[in-house]
Amino acid sequence: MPRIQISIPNTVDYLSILDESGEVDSSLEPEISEEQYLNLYKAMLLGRRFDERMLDLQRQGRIGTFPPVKGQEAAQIGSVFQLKPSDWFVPSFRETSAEIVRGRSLESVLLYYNGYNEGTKLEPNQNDMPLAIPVSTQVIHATGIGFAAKYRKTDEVVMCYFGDGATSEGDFHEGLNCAAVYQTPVIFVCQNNQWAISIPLRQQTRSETIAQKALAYGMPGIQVDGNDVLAVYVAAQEAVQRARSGGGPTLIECVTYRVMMHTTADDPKRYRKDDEVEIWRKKDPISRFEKYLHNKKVLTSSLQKDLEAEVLEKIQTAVGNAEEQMKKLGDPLDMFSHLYQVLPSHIQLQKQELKRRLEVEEGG
Amino acid sequence: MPRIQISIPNTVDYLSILDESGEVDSSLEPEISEEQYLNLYKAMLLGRRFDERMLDLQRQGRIGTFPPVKGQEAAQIGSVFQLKPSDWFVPSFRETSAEIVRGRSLESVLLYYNGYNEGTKLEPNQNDMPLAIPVSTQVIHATGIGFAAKYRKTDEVVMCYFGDGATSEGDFHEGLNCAAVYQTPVIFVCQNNQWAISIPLRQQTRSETIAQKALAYGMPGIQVDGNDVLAVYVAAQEAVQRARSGGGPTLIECVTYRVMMHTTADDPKRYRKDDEVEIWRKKDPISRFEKYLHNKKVLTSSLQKDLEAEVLEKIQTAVGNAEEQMKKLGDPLDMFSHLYQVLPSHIQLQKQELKRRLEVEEGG
Amino acid sequence: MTMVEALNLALHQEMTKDDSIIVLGQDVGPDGGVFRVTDGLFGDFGGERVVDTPLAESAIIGMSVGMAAYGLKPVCEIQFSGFAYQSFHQLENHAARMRWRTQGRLTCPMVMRAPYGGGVRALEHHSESREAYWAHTPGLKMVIPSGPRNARALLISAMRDPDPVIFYESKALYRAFREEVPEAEETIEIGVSRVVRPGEDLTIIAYGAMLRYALEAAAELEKENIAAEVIDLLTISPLDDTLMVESLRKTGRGVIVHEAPRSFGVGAEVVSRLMEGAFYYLEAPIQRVAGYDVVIPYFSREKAYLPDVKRIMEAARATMVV
Amino acid sequence: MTMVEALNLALHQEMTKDDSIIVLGQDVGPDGGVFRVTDGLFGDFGGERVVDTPLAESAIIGMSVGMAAYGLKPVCEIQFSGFAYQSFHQLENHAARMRWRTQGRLTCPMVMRAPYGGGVRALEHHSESREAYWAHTPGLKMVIPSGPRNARALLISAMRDPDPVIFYESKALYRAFREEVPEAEETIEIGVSRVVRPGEDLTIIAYGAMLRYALEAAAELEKENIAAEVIDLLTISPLDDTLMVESLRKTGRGVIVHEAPRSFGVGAEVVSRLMEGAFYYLEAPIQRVAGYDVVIPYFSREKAYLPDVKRIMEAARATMVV
Ligand SMILES: Cc1ncc(C[n+]2csc(CCOP(=O)(O)OP(=O)(O)O)c2C)c(N)n1
Ligand SMILES: Cc1ncc(C[n+]2csc(CCOP(=O)(O)OP(=O)(O)O)c2C)c(N)n1
Ligand SMILES: [Mg+2]
Ligand SMILES: [Mg+2]
Repeated sequence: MPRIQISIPNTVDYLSILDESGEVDSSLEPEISEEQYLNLYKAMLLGRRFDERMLDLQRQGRIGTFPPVKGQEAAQIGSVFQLKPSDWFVPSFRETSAEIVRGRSLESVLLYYNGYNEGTKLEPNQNDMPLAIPVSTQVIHATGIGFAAKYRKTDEVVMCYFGDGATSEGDFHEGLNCAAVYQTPVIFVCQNNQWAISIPLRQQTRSETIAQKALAYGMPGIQVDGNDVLAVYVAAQEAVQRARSGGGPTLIECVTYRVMMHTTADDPKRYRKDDEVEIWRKKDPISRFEKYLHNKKVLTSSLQKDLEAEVLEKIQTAVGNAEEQMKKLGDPLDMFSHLYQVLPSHIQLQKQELKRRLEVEEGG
Repeated sequence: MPRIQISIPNTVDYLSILDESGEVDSSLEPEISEEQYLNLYKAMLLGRRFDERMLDLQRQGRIGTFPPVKGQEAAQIGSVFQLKPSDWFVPSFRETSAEIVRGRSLESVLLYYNGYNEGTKLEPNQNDMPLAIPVSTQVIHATGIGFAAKYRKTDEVVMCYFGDGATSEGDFHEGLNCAAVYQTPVIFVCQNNQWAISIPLRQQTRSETIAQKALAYGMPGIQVDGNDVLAVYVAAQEAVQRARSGGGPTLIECVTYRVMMHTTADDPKRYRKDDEVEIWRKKDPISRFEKYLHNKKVLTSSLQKDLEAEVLEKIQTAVGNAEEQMKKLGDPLDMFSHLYQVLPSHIQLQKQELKRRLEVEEGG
Repeated sequence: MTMVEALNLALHQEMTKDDSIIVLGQDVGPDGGVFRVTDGLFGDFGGERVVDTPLAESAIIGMSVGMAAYGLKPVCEIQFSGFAYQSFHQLENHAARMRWRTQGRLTCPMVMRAPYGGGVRALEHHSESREAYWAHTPGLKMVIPSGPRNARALLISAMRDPDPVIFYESKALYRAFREEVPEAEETIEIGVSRVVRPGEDLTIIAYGAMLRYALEAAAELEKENIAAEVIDLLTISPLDDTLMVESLRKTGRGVIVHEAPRSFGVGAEVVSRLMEGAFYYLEAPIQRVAGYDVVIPYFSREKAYLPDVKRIMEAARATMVV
Repeated sequence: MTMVEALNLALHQEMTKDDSIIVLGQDVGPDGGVFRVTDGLFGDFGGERVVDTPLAESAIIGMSVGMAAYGLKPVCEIQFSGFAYQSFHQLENHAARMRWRTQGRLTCPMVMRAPYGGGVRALEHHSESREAYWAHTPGLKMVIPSGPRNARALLISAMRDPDPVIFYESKALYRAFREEVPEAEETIEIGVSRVVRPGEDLTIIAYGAMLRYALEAAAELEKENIAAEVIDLLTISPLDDTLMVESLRKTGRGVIVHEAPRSFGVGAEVVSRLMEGAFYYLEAPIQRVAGYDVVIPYFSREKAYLPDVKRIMEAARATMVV
């Protein structure tokens, strides 16, 4: 008949390894090969430059609305690098950098933001989900995929991405709860970029961290400096190892920042101060990683220049390719493709109607 | 650049005051008047006897399917007693005992389980929601009502009930998260009766307690012995005081047990062992409270007998009344009432059609 | 056997054949489902394939979407169709679109089973019929059997369908009558309706629990020398235009019956297809016999809400007047 | 003013009059809503009445139900109608039934505003039209304005309605054109449609973004000496039977236009009501011009999906052939 404090078995850690000035806590430094360092860096750089280029294209009216990634490269790249090709990747809508690591072509991204269904086409054997626009809905898919991977007795793991805002949806809750109950091999990566369009984190939840939400599911949670690619890398590595060895799911909160607008249709000046953005610009994930790699002599100025050129070249080619492709795409009859394996007959009639109309229009 | 354990401001307590043998921890004993003790006892007794009677009626085919309360009286009565009439009560579907405390007539309960819409009629000025069958949906209503009460600058609080199974629904999550964000005056009372139909708690969630789910919302949570009416009373009192004074919501987990079947349509032998039920029968909330009241000399054998008789009499009268009422009810045209304030004309025509049909049938 | 037993047989046979089938839902395990449709499966196939879920409908559908994307065939149960709305977004946003969105790379061969309809003295939310919601959703198929034998055959077909199928089971039919169901496998092509009673004078179109009433009405009408053809839709979406248009071209008069609310229901689409396909053959307006446009009342009044033989006969006679 | 401004005016005026109105939703506060419909309200009425919510649609509707039960009038925004399905159960189970369930003690005078429809080059899930879901749900009303002036009037009426109203706003119309909107209050009775162009030969029924096309088609048809009457539904549910039946009894020929998928859509109900009310006056089958029964394609192909003037004219001519 006591009144006692309940002790909760799971604890929630905070992890930071590489700080914003490029200083490192060497006791926490992961073991990474030089090649892997450069791969990480290249992936971040490509993500950044492609994002910048897309913004230009959008402003020129050459693509439609899109959500910039800028500032979140470490959170995305540090985590997705832990996946094997046979693992599953379940993105939200702001994971362009990570999607590219998984093999999505830049062309496909450009097609997508130009309104072509071909932009969410997945390749055979690609164990990825297409991007999910309805916030948090994909969280449950990840749990289901994890369930299936476990049922098939594979060692595959699933990495699922979502934002801070997504944690308010019921689907987040149901997905994490079920993942814990079934001990599915899923790593839930929250990119807490402090904003959900105009809603700041403190209006999204009263919980001090997102990581501690793991406790509601009897699941380990960890908060990391999301602009520190090493911390993200380590946390994701631990979580992937746990999942792969049957230890069940983990929630990782990457504390980062949405430096740009929500999407190109958004005007953040209406709801947030530039000061705040300035503070976060200084915490940029790429420049601190560059400093670190320079210190480690993995990166040199000339190598950096070469990489920049390589990346820009790649982007340039992709933009050209995509614009070529689009000239050939766009047959409206394609809207009837892939809805069902066999198109029901009444929809076939609708397709014929459209076909006839298009022919008349072309004729006329 | 550390790796440190995050300390979470809110803690989760466990509270028990009166144990199953009727022993009390006097340091934790609340101050309760003799009258109030008897009121608590009478309410629990009425809940229990009415439940038993309904089971008889159901077995005799005199009412339809219903969910028995048995074993959960302390959780319901200890908490609902903290409400003023002007406060709001938001039940799930298994709160018959608490609904009666709030003024719902036994007749109305019987009408309801006989399939009459009149059974969810609420009285003018009754600040209660009708029972909610879709699990967890009512949790969000409580948050909205709390928001409104706060907006109107009243000191009203809202008490919302749900089960352990309900905590898996997205609506639980959204409702608690929003309540915490807006600091609405809501007390969330989970009756953790260990089962959701055939699903035991450990298959519902991997979280060790339900109370700790509060941490996900930055909200205080407490777990109490839900068969100990004193512990429930104290926890609810604290939570109501906090809410009323602007301190926001609380999650209370009452650890109790569904001694009976889920509903009268369910057969628990298919999924659980009798041993488990036996263990919990010994923890009965009413008999331990009786012992306590006898020890305190609040209850005597003769008073207990009188109260039993009073309660049975009340139930007998209600059953009679309800059966009388039902003879007069049942005009099918009532199905068109109260759907809209003004019935749209095409539905008026449907009503006329039914009226004509009924007249023909009567005539024929 | 009863429809419950027939459905159970379908699940049992197909799970034996195909280890990619996973049954999941609330209480589908040791309890065997609240209507016992999954009875015995847990014992035969184990908890890995017969999976009790937490109380979370969006999770049931969402996990199914994930499993299907992976390559499994989830056959999930929503305990009552009135609780499927918690998962509406998972069905509309994802189940219906996964093949389409990925241009065929990922597909969603799942079945969502759910008991629907009135007539069993159930509590609120346990008696709804809202098949039109799913029928209006591109990418889904919607199927409703009318008896044990076709229930078994349709469920087998649904489990083999490469796309998501919503499978409504009438609670009123679960144990209403028995039918011989051959042990040997039977399927019914999804998208195909059936003439279950031929006739020349008028066509009564029905499905699910209403089919029996349509047949009874036809038998009664025969006594009045009216030969009613009865069509069992079986599939609600995609509708079998050909069959019903053909029938109406022959009879010129039609009645469509369902227990769902009348307005914006399946009947409206049937009427429109017939208007489009058989307008010049119609002798009278097609009659809709349906639930009223109200919430289905608590069970003491539901009988008056639900269509019955009398209402069908009245409507049939109304089409014959002219 | 534009439709966005007109809606904003309605909110502003009504909130000034009635302090029980609470505006809530994602980004409705300082941001003024992603389409700026709630622009300035936060500044004028404060954060207590113009409430940014967490990212949770079920909570937006569920809290509104609670507020309404308490006695407030929530006017909530779902950011895009394609995200309303997360709250489907709150609308179907509760908003639509609170008055009914409590026999009038608690009511649900709430408005759910949501942008719908295609034509603005938006991403997936941002272009759907699924008004039929709500129209099929007893207890709800469903309203869709077609321009700034009637948008303002309908929104005022919706806010004063004693029952829950689903209010869809066409994104394509938000800034498509300007109309004079009088400062003085105007309302439009919910449940009442309007003849916006009289004609004798044929009736075109449309609503929302499709109305303009209907009018343009009518103007074109005039050149062919076909006098088309155009009806703006304004309210989808309850449908204004009288007006449309009267029109069809006069013209005998009809076209119904909507951008939602054709099958099981609003058009089917319109056809059925006209069949029921004007069968003996019909000269030709009523034509449905609608979105195809597919998911609306990503924006590069949506033009071909959406009905346009040509399709309406073709359908109109088809009704005139006989
Ligand atoms: C279910 C749903 N509701 C609303 C939206 C509109 N919306 C798109 S992104 C977004 C904010 C997402 O915030 P967060 O989860 O933090 O991700 P971030 O945008 O910051 O990457 C909103 C409200 C949506 N896409 N889906
Ligand atoms: C949304 C929804 N899904 C499913 C059901 C069917 N159902 C009714 S009660 C119940 C179990 C509820 O468990 P719990 O929340 O623990 O409450 P208890 O029955 O133990 O009081 C289920 C699954 C329902 N009513 N609503
Ligand atoms: Mg964010
Ligand atoms: Mg329980």
